[in-house]
Amino acid sequence: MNDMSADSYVTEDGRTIGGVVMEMKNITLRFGGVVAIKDISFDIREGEIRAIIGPNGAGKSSMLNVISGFYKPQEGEVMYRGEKRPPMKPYQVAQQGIARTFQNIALFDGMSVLDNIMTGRLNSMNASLLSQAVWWGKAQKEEFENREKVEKVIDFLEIQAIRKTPVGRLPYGLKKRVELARALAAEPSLLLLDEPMAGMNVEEKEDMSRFILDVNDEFGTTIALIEHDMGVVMDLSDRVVVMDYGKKIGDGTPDEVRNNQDVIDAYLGVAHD
Amino acid sequence: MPDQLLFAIEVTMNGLMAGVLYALVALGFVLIFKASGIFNYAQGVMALFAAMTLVGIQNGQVPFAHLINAVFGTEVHHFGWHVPAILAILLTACVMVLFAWIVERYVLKHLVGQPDIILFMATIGLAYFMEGFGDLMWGADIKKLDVGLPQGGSFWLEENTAWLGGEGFYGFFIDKLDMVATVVAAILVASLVAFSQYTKQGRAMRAVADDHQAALSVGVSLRFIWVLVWSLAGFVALVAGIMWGAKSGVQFSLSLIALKALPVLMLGGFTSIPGAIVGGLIIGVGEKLFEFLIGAPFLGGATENWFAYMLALLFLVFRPQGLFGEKIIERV
Amino acid sequence: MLYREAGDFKTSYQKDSQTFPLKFDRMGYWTVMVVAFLVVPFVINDYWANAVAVPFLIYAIAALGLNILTGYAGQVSLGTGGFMAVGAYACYKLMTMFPEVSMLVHVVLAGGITALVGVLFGLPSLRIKGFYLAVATLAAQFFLVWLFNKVPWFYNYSASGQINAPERTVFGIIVTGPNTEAWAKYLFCLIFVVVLAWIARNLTRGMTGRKWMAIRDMDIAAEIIGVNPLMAKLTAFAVSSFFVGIAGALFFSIYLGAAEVGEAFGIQKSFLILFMIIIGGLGSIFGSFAGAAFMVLMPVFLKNVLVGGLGWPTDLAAHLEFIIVGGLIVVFLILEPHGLAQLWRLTKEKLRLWPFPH
Amino acid sequence: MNMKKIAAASVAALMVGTPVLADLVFPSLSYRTGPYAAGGIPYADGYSDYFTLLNERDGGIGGAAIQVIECETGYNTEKGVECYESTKGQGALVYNPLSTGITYQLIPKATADNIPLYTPGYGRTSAANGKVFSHVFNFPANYWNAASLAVNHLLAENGGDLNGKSVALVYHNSAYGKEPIRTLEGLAEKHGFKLTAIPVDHPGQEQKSQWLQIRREKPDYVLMWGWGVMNQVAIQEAANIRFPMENFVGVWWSGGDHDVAPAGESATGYKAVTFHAVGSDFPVFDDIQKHVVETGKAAGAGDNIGKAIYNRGVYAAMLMAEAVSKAQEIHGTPDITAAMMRDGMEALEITDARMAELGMGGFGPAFSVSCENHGGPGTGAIQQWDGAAGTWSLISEFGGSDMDVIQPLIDADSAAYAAENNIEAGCN
Repeated sequence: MNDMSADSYVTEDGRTIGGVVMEMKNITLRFGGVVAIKDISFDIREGEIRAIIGPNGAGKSSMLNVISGFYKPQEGEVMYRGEKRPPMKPYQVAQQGIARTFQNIALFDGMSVLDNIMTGRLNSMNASLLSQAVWWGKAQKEEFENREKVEKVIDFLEIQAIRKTPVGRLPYGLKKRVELARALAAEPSLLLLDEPMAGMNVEEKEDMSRFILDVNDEFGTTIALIEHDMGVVMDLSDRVVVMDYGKKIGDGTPDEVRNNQDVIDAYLGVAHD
Repeated sequence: MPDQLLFAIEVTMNGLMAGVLYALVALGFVLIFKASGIFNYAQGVMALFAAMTLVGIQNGQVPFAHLINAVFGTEVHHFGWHVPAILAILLTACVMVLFAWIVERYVLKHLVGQPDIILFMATIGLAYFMEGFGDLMWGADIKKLDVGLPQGGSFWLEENTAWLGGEGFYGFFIDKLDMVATVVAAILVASLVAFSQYTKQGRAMRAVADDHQAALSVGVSLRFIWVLVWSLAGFVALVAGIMWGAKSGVQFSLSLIALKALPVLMLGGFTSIPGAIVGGLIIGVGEKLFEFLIGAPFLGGATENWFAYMLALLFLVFRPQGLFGEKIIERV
Repeated sequence: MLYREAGDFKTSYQKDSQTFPLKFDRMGYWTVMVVAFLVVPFVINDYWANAVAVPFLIYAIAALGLNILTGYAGQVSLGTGGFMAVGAYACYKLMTMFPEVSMLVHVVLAGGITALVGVLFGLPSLRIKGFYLAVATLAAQFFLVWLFNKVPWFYNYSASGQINAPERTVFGIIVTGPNTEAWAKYLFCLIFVVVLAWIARNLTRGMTGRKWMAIRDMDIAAEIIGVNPLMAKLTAFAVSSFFVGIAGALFFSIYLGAAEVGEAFGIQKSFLILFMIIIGGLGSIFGSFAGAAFMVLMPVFLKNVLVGGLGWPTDLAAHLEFIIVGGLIVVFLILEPHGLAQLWRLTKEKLRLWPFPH
Repeated sequence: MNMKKIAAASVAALMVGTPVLADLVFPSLSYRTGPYAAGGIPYADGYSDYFTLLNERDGGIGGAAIQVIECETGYNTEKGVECYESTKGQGALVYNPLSTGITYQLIPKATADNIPLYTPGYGRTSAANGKVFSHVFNFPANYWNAASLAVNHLLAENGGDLNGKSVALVYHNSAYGKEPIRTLEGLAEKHGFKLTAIPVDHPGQEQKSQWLQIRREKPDYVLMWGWGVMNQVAIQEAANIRFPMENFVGVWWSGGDHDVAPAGESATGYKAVTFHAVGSDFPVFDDIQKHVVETGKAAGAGDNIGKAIYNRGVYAAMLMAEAVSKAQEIHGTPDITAAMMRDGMEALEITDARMAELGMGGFGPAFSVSCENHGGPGTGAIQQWDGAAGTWSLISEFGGSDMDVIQPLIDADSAAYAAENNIEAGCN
C-alpha cells in the first residue's frame, strides 16, 4: 500500500482510524468444486471496527479462516502491513499479533478458565523446557508476569469468580466471554471475532457490545467481526463488507451499505438468477 | 515361467488367504465400532471364548468343573455325551447372543453417552473378565477343535499346476482350510450386507451408525441395536475362532489374533466392512511378499509382524483417512 | 470437618499456583514423603521391595510418561513397551561400556536416548490422529522388539540374546546385581519417581502443559491461537519417552536384573501401561500413581488373599484374579468414568462438605 | 496417596501362612494359565505328584515331610519374581523356575541368596559349567546337547554322513529359540551340512511364510525349537505341505502330547529329542495311581500320567528327591537347608540300580554330578509319535552328544558371563 498515515482520519466519537493494516486482494477459495469465496477484495484499517456480514453460507467464516491462515486461498493475496504475506501456518499468523474467537466456541474443555486465558499469552512466553521442568528462573518469572496481565483481562471482562472453574461447566454466554478473554490476553493488533453474539439474549448482547467497544477504545485494537444481528453491526462498526454466495456485494459505512440495493435484495431474499 | 516368479505367485495367493483370516477378525471390530463407536478390545478374547465354548459343548465338558471339584470335592469332568458340530455351533451362537445381552444389560447400559475412551476401557475390563471366566469355565489346557473342516494342501491344485515350472516347482500350495475360510468369509460378508440392506433390524443398525441422534429420534432402540451388533460380533468371533482354532487347537494364544487385525483396521478404516476385507488382503499379501522378497533372504526373517504395521503406517502418512475414508475437511 | 479449605486464602500468584493448594493436602503430601524416605527404607525387606514397592515405583514412572503423552497431549500410544526396551538396552550398553560411571548417569542417559527415539517415532503424529495413531505406534513397538532381538550388538553377542545387569553402584552403594540391598533398590527408584513426578507437575502446570492440553482438547483451535503443533507434539513425545526410557532402564537394571526383549517389553506391556493411565485417570499425575498401584498391586493382593489366605489352588486363583480385576474395572467405570483420580477428587469434595451435605 | 493400597496389600501379606520349618520345602513355579499353560499343567502335575507320592508312601524323604508350594507365574518373569520372593523366606530348598526369563533373572539372585536352581533341559545352557555357575544345575541334558543329539540321530539315519544335506531350524524367535543356533552352526561345519535358521515370532499362530519357505527350499530335515501354540501350528503346517514327518525333529519342549494331538493322525512319524523315557509303563506310575490319584491327592485331574511333559516333571522331582537324600547323607540331618541342598545336588549320583529301586529303571541315564560339570552326561534319545495310538515311543537308545563341539561353547559363554559379572571361576 501507499503511505498509510495519509489516509488516517478521526471519527465522530473521537477515535483515530489509521491506514490500512490488512488488505485482501482478489481472494478465491475453493473446496473441491465448491467455490466458497469468489474474487473478493477489501481492506481493514488500523483502529477501526470492521464488520463482515451476509446470509448463512455466504463465506464469512471462510474469509476469517483465510485471514487466520487456516485456509489457503487458491488465488489472491493477503497484504499485511503493506507487505505480501508469504504462505504461513496458522500459528505463525497468530505470532504476528492476530488473535480470534470462533463461531462454535473453541475453548479447551479440559482446562480451567484461567488456563484457557493463559494460553492466549503463549506467544510471549519462551522459557526453555528445562527451566519449565524445574520451575525455576525464567519460567517462573514469566509465568507470574503473564499471570498478572491475564488477571487484568479477567478484571476487564468481569469473570473473576469463575477463574478456577473448568470451562466445560460454564454456560454458553460465559464461554463466549472467556473465549474473548483468551483472544484479548494475546494483546493482539488485529482481533477477529466470529459471531461474538450468536445465541445470546439481549442483555448478554449489550454486555458483549460494550466489551467490544471498550477494547477498541481503550487498547486501540483493530477489530474485524462477523455478526448476524444487523442492529448490533450497524451500531458497532465503522465499515461493513457484505458477502453473499461467496461474492462481495457491498462495502462501505453502515449507512452506505444499508441503502445498497444488492444488499437489500440479498437480505430480503430476492431470487438469484 | 521361472520358478521364482511362480513362488511369488504362490506367496501372493497364500497372502490373500491369510488376509481373509485377518479380515475375519477385523470384521468383528468394525461391526461394533460402526454401530457404537466402541473400539472393542475384547474381540480377541471373544474369539477364544467362543471357540472354547464350542469345544466344551461338543465334547460334553462340565462347565466350571475344576471349580466345582475344588469346592465340593467331587470328580465331575464330562457329561459323557458328544454333540454334533452343527448343533454345537448353533448352541455356541446362542451363548454369544446371551453374552451380548449381558454385556448390554450390565455394562453398556450404564455407560451410555460416555466418551469413547471410557467405553474402550470398559471393554478392557470385559477382556480381563472373560479371559478369567473362560478359563474357569472350560479349563486352560489346549483343546482340539474338530468340526469336520478339511485340512492340508490341495493335491488337486498341486498336481495340475506342477507343469508350470521346472524341476524345483511342485505346483501351487494352498491350504484347504484357507479355501474354506475364504468361502465362509465371503458368505459371512454377503449375509451381513444383505442383513443390513434388506431387514428392518439391519436398516436400524445402519441408521444408528450414520447418526445416533437422528436414529433415536425416529424411534430406533439403541439398546436393541447394541445387543444386535454385539451378537453379530460374537458370531463373527466364533467363526474366526473356528478357523484359527482348527489349525492350532483352542488355547490362550487364540486371543492374540486380535493383534493381527489392528493393522488391517488402520488400513481399511474402523467403519468400513469392505475396508476390512480389502485391508486384510493388502496386509496379508504385503507381509508375506515382504518376508519372501526381503525379510527371509536379507533380514533374517520374522519380519511379518512389524512389517504389517509399518505398511499400514506408511499408508496412513500419505492417506490419513484410511483406504475408504472421505477426505477430511477440517473446520472451525 | 477435618478436611477443609475455608480460611485458606492465597495472597500471591506463587501461592496460587502451588501443587497442593490446600493445607490439608500439603500435610498429607509431606507425611507421605517422610514415611517414604525416612521410615520405609528401614523396614523394607526383599519381598516388599522386589514384589511390591520397586515394580510399583517403576510402573508409576512409565505411567507418568505415557500420561504426559496420552493424558495431557492427547496422543494415544501403544509403543510404550518398545520405548521401555530402548531405555533398557541403552542402559545395558552404557553399563557394560562404562562400568565406572555412576548408575544415576546411565539411567538418565538411557532416558535421553529413548527421548530421541521417541521423537523419531512421534513424527507421524503430525498427520495421523486418534486410534489410528495408537495403531501406528504399534509399528514402533513391533519394530523395536524385533530389532533388539535381531541385532547381536545390542545384547553383547550373548548366546541367547538375554541381557544381564552386572553390579553397578551409585556413590559406592550397590544398586544393581544380586547383592543389592532392598532399601537401596527402593530408594534409588523412589528418588527417580519423586524427581520425575515433580518435573511432570512443573511441566504440566506451565506453558508447555497448556500447549499440550490445548492440542489435546482442540488441535485446530490450538494451532490458530499460536501453538506450533509439531513442537507441542514432539516435546510431548520427547518428555514422555524420556520418562518411559528411565522406567525401562530401571525395570531391567534394578527390578529384574535380566531381561529378554520380547518377554519383558512386548506388546502386553504397552497395553498394561495404557490400562494404568486410563484406570488411574487421564491427565492426572495422581492418576498415574493410582493406576500403577491398581494394576501392579491388585494382582499381588488378590494372589495373597486367594492362595495364601484362603488356600485356593493356584490356577483357580489366577483365573479369579482376572475375573475380579476385570470386574472391578467395569464397576469403577460405572461408578466414576473418569478414573480413580476423579473418584479420589469426588471423595475429597464430599469430605470437604462433611458433615454438612449442602 | 498410594499408601492406602500398600496398607491393604500388607494385610493380605500377613495372611500368608507361616511355614512349618521342619518341612522340606519345594516351591513349584508353575504356569497353569497363559499362553503356555498346555505345557505347564502336565509338568506341574508331575512335579507335585511325585513329591506327594513320597509323602504318602514313604513319609517324606529320610523322615522329613515334603511341602510343595505352588506359585502361578503364567510364564511371566515379574510374577516369577514375586513367587521367588514370597517363597524364599519359607525355607525353599531349590527352585525349578520353568521359564527361560525367570531362570536368567534368578541365576544371580539365587546364587547370592545361596539357594540352588535346577533347570533340567532349559534355562541357561552354559550353567553346566559349575565353576562359574555355582548354584545352577541343568543335568542331565541341555539345549546344546539336544541339538547335538538331533544331529546325531540324523547322522545315524544317513550312515554317519551328512555331507551336502540341508537342515532347516524352525525356532521360537526368543532367547530360548536362539539357544541351539551356535551349536548347530558348529555341527554344520563339522559334518558338512547346510543350516538354514527360520525364526517364528511369538506366539506363532501364523506360520504360512515359514512353511512355504521350507516347501520351496526342500531341506532334507527340519529341526524345531518351538514352544506353546507354535508347536501345534508348525506340526499342522508340516503335515499340510506333506513334509515327511520322520524327517522333522523337535527339541523336548516341542515333544509334548498336546503338541502333536491337534494335528491328529497326520502327525504320525514326528520325532522329538528327549532326556527321559516316555509312556506310563513304569512301576512308579502304578504307585502314583494308587497312592496319589486314587486318594484324591493328585495335583491335576490325574489324566496326565505317562504324558511326555508329565514324565519330565516326575523325573525332575525324582532327581531333586535323590539330591535331598544325598544332602541328608552328607550333612547327617534330615532337615536340610538350601545350602546343604546345593551340596547334595553337586554330589548327586544316579545309578541304574537306584533307578530300578525307585520303580523307574531305564527312565533316564545313570550319571553323577561334579563341581566342574553341573550339566550331567548330556545324553538323550529320540521319541516318535504314533497318531493312531496317541503315544510316543522311544526309537533309539540313550546316546551321548558331541561334547567336542559343545564344551568350547559352554566355556566361552560362561567365561563371558564370569567376566561381565566379576566372578572368579573355580571349585572350592
